[in-house]
Amino acid sequence: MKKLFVSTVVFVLAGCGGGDGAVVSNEPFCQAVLPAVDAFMARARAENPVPDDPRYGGTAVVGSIGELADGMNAAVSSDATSTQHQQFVNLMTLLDYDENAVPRPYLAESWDISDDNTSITFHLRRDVRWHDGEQTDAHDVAFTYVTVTNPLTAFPNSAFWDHYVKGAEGVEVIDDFTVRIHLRPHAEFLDPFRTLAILPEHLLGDVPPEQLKQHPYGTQCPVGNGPFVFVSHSAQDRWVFQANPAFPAGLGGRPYLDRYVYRIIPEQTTLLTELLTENIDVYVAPAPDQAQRIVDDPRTTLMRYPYRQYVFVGWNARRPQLADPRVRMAITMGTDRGRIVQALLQGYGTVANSGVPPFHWAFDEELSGSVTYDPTAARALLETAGWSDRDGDGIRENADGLPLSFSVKYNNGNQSRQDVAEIMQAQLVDIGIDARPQVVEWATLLQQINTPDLRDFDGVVMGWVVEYKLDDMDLFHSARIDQPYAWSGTSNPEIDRLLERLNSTTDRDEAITLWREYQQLVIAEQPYTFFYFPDRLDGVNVRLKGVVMDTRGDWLNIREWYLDPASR
Amino acid sequence: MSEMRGGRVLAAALPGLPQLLSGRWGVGTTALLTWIGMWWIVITKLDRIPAFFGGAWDEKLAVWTVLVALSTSGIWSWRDAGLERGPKVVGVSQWDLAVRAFSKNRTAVAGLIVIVGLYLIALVTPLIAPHDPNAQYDLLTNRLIGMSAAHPLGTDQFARDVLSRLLYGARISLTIGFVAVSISVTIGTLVGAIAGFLGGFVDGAIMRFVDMVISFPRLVLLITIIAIFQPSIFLIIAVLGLTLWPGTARIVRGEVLSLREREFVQAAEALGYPKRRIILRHLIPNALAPVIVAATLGMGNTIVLEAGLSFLGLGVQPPTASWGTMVAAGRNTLLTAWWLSTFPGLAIVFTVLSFNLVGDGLRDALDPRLRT
Amino acid sequence: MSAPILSVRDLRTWFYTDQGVAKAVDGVSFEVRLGETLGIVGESGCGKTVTSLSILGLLPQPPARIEEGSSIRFGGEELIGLEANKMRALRGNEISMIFQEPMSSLNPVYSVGNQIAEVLRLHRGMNKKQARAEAIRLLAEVGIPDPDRRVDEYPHQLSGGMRQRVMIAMALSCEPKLLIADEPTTALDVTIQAQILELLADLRGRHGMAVLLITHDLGVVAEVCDRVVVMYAGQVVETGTVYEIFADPKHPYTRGLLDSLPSIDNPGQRLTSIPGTVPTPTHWPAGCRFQERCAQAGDGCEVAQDLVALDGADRSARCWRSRP
Amino acid sequence: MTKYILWRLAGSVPLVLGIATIIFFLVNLAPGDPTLLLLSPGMNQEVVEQMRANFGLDQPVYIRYVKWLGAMLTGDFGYSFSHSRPVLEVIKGVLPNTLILSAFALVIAFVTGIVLGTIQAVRQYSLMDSTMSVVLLFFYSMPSFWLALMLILSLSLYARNVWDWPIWFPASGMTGVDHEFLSFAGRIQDRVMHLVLPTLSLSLVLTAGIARYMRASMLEVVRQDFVRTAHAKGLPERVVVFKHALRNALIPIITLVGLYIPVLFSGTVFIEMIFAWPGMGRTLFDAIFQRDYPVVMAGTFFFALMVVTANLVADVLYAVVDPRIRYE
Repeated sequence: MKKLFVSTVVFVLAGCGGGDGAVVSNEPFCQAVLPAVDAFMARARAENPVPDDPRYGGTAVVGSIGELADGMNAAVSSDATSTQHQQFVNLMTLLDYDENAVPRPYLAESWDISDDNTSITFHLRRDVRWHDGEQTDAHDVAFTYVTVTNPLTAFPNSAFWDHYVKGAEGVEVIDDFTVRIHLRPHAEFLDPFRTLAILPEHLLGDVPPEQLKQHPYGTQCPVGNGPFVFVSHSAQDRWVFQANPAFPAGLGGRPYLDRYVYRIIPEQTTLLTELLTENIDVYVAPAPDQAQRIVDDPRTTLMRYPYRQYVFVGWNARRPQLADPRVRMAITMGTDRGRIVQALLQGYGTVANSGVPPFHWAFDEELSGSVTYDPTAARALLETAGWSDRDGDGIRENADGLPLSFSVKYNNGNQSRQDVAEIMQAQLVDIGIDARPQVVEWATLLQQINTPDLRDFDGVVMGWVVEYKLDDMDLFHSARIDQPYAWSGTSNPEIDRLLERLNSTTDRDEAITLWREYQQLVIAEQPYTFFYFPDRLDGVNVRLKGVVMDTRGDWLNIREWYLDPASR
Repeated sequence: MSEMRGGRVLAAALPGLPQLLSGRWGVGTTALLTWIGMWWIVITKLDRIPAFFGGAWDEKLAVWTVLVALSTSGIWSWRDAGLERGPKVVGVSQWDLAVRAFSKNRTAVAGLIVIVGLYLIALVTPLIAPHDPNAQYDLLTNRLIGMSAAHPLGTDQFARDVLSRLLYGARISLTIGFVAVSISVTIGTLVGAIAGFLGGFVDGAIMRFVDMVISFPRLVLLITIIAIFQPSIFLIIAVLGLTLWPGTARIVRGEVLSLREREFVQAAEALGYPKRRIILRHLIPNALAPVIVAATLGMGNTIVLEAGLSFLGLGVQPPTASWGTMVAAGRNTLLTAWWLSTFPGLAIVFTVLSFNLVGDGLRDALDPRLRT
Repeated sequence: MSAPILSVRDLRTWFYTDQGVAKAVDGVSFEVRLGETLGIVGESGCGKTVTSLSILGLLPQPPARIEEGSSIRFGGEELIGLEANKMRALRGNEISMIFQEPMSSLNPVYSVGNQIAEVLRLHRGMNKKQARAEAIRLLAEVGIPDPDRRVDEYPHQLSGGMRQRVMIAMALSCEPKLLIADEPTTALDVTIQAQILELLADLRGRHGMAVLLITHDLGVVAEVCDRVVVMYAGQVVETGTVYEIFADPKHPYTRGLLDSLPSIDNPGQRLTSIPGTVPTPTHWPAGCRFQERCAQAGDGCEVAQDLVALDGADRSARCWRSRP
Repeated sequence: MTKYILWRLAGSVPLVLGIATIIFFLVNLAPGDPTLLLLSPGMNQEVVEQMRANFGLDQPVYIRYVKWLGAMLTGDFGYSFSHSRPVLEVIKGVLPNTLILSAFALVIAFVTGIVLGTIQAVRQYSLMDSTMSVVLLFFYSMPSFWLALMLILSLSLYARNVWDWPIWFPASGMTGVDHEFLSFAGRIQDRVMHLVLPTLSLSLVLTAGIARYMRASMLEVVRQDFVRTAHAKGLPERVVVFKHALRNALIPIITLVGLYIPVLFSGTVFIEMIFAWPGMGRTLFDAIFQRDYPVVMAGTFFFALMVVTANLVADVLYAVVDPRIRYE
């Protein structure tokens, strides 16, 4: 009996959940595809011996709080981290950006833009192969384009294609390595091709678009063409990738790392511990309060760069207390955002006054300093707007006796948004405004704020992650006031006009002027109280070398990461 | 007689001291500490007291608590010191035995002292808290500073005083524990008594329902309910109270089933008393001992559960401080500002520990089978 | 007269409790001789059971304590202060005991065979097989029908009388020199009582052991005992042979006990009972401990009484009135 | 016995179905639906409707309920919205992990709890008894997530970086990243090292509870007549306690197996989050927030099923330990 028990334990430990760590899917699709990948990889390894350089080899581990939702399925995923893995790790995009956000070739060797800006012709590399050995060619690009512009796919960033010719009419395969895409002229039209990774037609071509989201390709056996080959994924635990020996030499060839592991660790204290005990090499997005610990530890360094994100409080101007732009301005002036950035973000961020982030070419230094903390002015503004404390309870009322009191909702599990709501409450009391933080569970909150005929909120703490191509149409254009994201419900014909112009202009100098005008209007209108642009932080073990991270992403040059040979 | 007078003189000077000297350290310490603590409040906060009589309800409650606690400890100790105290020989009731067994249990008595102290502190919090619990001081200079004279337990991420929040948090956490347990014990006792007494089909139906509630993934239920409705203190209390009762119901039913067979209940039945009366007057009081134990232990469990909900972001909402939310909010800065979650964490541990010690002590004391 | 196998001298077993020191056994002396049955009689709370448990060293210490100066000698060996493992070697082997409650004295989760065999394997070094065979034989000896089957049954499958027979079988398994039977028949039906007593008497005759029978029932004493020790309030109040005690009780307490027995000689006679109850052992009355309940109490009772030897072997009483 | 088990299983069908039904309506009537979470600017109504239809959410709740019930009875738990896999596959991936964790925690908790409780009972009111009570209660009184964090900081971070202990434990995951390259023995060691902290956090609380019950149960048993009989037979203390008293004292403890399983599964939610253990609790928790109805339903269903099974196991164990109980 005793013997049996011990051996059972051993069996359980060794056997369950896949003794070798790999979880092989039993989906027929995967069963068919994975052997082909293995075979091609074996051949590729034989053909491309590892160069004699100490930088080659080893496993780097990245830890982050979230799963790669929808995995490598670029047609259905909206998660920013997943998108980066598609762009830089497992798949390839047609082009990417250099450090100045200038497009440069990647899967596409070159491209021509027609003079009237109505078509782009991409010339593809001829040396890129899918990880199962198939050639990556123009048919894959065309397939991907048709798929993501098909409403049935429910591609999450479908706003990308607002000015493109959708569907099969929009794309022409000229030859196996040349493909042309048709569009109406508009701003920044190359940007979508930086984020959209190309998918393999030979594997997914037969899948009805509405079933793509449920297809095992995304999370169980993605077959990419990028520098890293998918090895295994166990849900909520880890993704394992290995170096692709067949990655084109022209793009740098095989990555230095043998293996790259993405681990999901939902608790930040655990993540920090794992970084400091050198179980993970990169801690993605530590809390600002943890940053100093990473800086102080000789084992780790802190990467810091501006990120494509801003945090704000969106106001529901349909509410009588918040209908007056002067009230919204007073709220913004009564909130000491600079201090919040200094204290809560530990200085890792910039105060925001509009949705144009500091790294962007349209960012305007002057405008960004235009609204500052000034409680006296805020009080005066409120008095002018007819809000004063008429009953001596410390809270202002308007002439009808309506108190200047509202809730500020935020979702649970997001400390920085809770911080914003709590601080706002404490600071607004000083100018006679009663703002009550209220936590709402995420899905419920989305329903309350996004349902056009509900809009059950006064103020809501939110954050937007923007692309290089900025587009505020959904947020502030009055034509979309009945669409989910028109939270503020403000309408301003001037803003409408500028948004439309911004969308169609392809001239950057003109755009800069237009953006400036637009931002001035938004600042006057105050549909949001813009809080800050947080910097992106990453804790990196010093043994991991060659890491470059910037606005383009954390995984941007993962191909060039290598482990200090002494540490292996 | 002179010895007695001496005790009274001592009691007049320092209530609790005579009891302490005569070896009854439990009541002695409680009275003495109450006396000293309350005087300390009166002396140090003398300037604030008059205003409090006309203040908000919790401020009024605080000053009245001080007065009542002072007079109670003083008068009780004085009277008690004058009582003849010999070993009782005859008429030792079950209750006396239980009290005696309990007071012999040092850890349990210590736990009881802590609990009494906690409730007193919670009541007088407005008087003794050094700061407004929600006041945010200068974020740049006062944020996350460690222990200092101005902030004995440091400040949190919003530059609020941790000690004050801890004190105010005690009120929330203790209230949640107390009210939720009251709800669950009341429901559980009634349901259990009805099931046990009526028996048959009613019993079967009720107990199947209880089985279902017990088999229910409670956390799923809690999360779902709290996610659907806006989390508030009342919701948390209600949800905890409404999900914790089946345990009590089972205990009471078991107890009632065994009591039913006893003579006095059968006598009452034979005399034709209405069932309601038998349940309320005979069964429930006799089934009370295990319920008291379960309630005491339940208080501790509820406080821990509230902390767990806070960890999941479903606890009491900011800026209101509860120990659970404080621990949960401070956990990410454990390595840089350990005091943030450590003090509320310790407060939870010691409070729950005290409740559990008292509960265990009560179980030992109330169950004749466990007594030596 | 044979030599004493057990000799108890001035045994004082006191319990130290919150309510004070309970002098449950307070200076008890008696002897049991090989082959005889000694009865200890008295109401509940007189210290009979504590005396028997003291002999086997089965009292939890604390709160119990056997006071300085007490002596229990078994076959010449002093049991008080005896090493624990030596004491264990005696228990169940040289001295066995059967208890009042056959319902709860057997372990409910083991078969009766297992429980008997356990003793055999422990003290007689038998292996499993031998022990089982012996257990069956013992069950047969104590009159259990169908012992082959019963040996594998669990206590809850047996009746009260059967269980007491199992207890007896267990007690007899090592051929003890002394069997202590603490109220062995109290919990049983009257008809069963008689059978069990008969069995005890029969076995004593066959095995030649000494029996210390503790009971509150003088009827039982009359049936099986040779000599009697009457206890009251932690003390021996009277000793003598069965004949002497029944024919000529010297202590008012013994007389009280006898008067509460129905008598065949005087049918229709009203039974009397001793008024009041045994006092609490923490607070024995000063002077004669029986005086509060004694019909003949008077001058001379206010001083503590000694046990005074009377004429006749082992005849004594603790009452000044009985002094010759 | 088999008949009894079958009968009990049949009896628990309504229980499980009842739980599943309540949960179904609770989550389905909760505001928000999974499409909201996938929405992003620029997506038009057509796309949203398409997504709804893809998820089968375009039908009224009661129709969905009937469909779900019908499918579930045939063993089809549907498709997970958030994992993009059949729900059964999702569960298969995470349930064994939770079972490993719970089984280890349960076994360790029961063994140590029973031993400690017995020792305490045998030495009632001794210094050891009260010290052990207080120490165990100390852990029992801790919020489990806090205990887990403390264990991580002490036995992982400080043990390795500050105190330089020769042994420290990894703070997260089930296996190290090089697990598949290790030898068989190395893999076992790797797994054990990763199990230590989560198991410890999960079982410490239970141990305290079990020890308390065991102590009380043992105290009651050692006062019983048959224990005195055992002493009178001359059995050594060890045999009396561990053979005669222990087995009887275990009978009420068996109830705890059934009672602690739900507690344990609730506990795994915290433990799995903190130790990044890819288990059922976390999956279920995430699914509730992502409105992944099929996963919530299946998770609850399996959860209830395990509770029912645990109670059944407890009942069977009763019969094993206590010969007085016979199920017909």
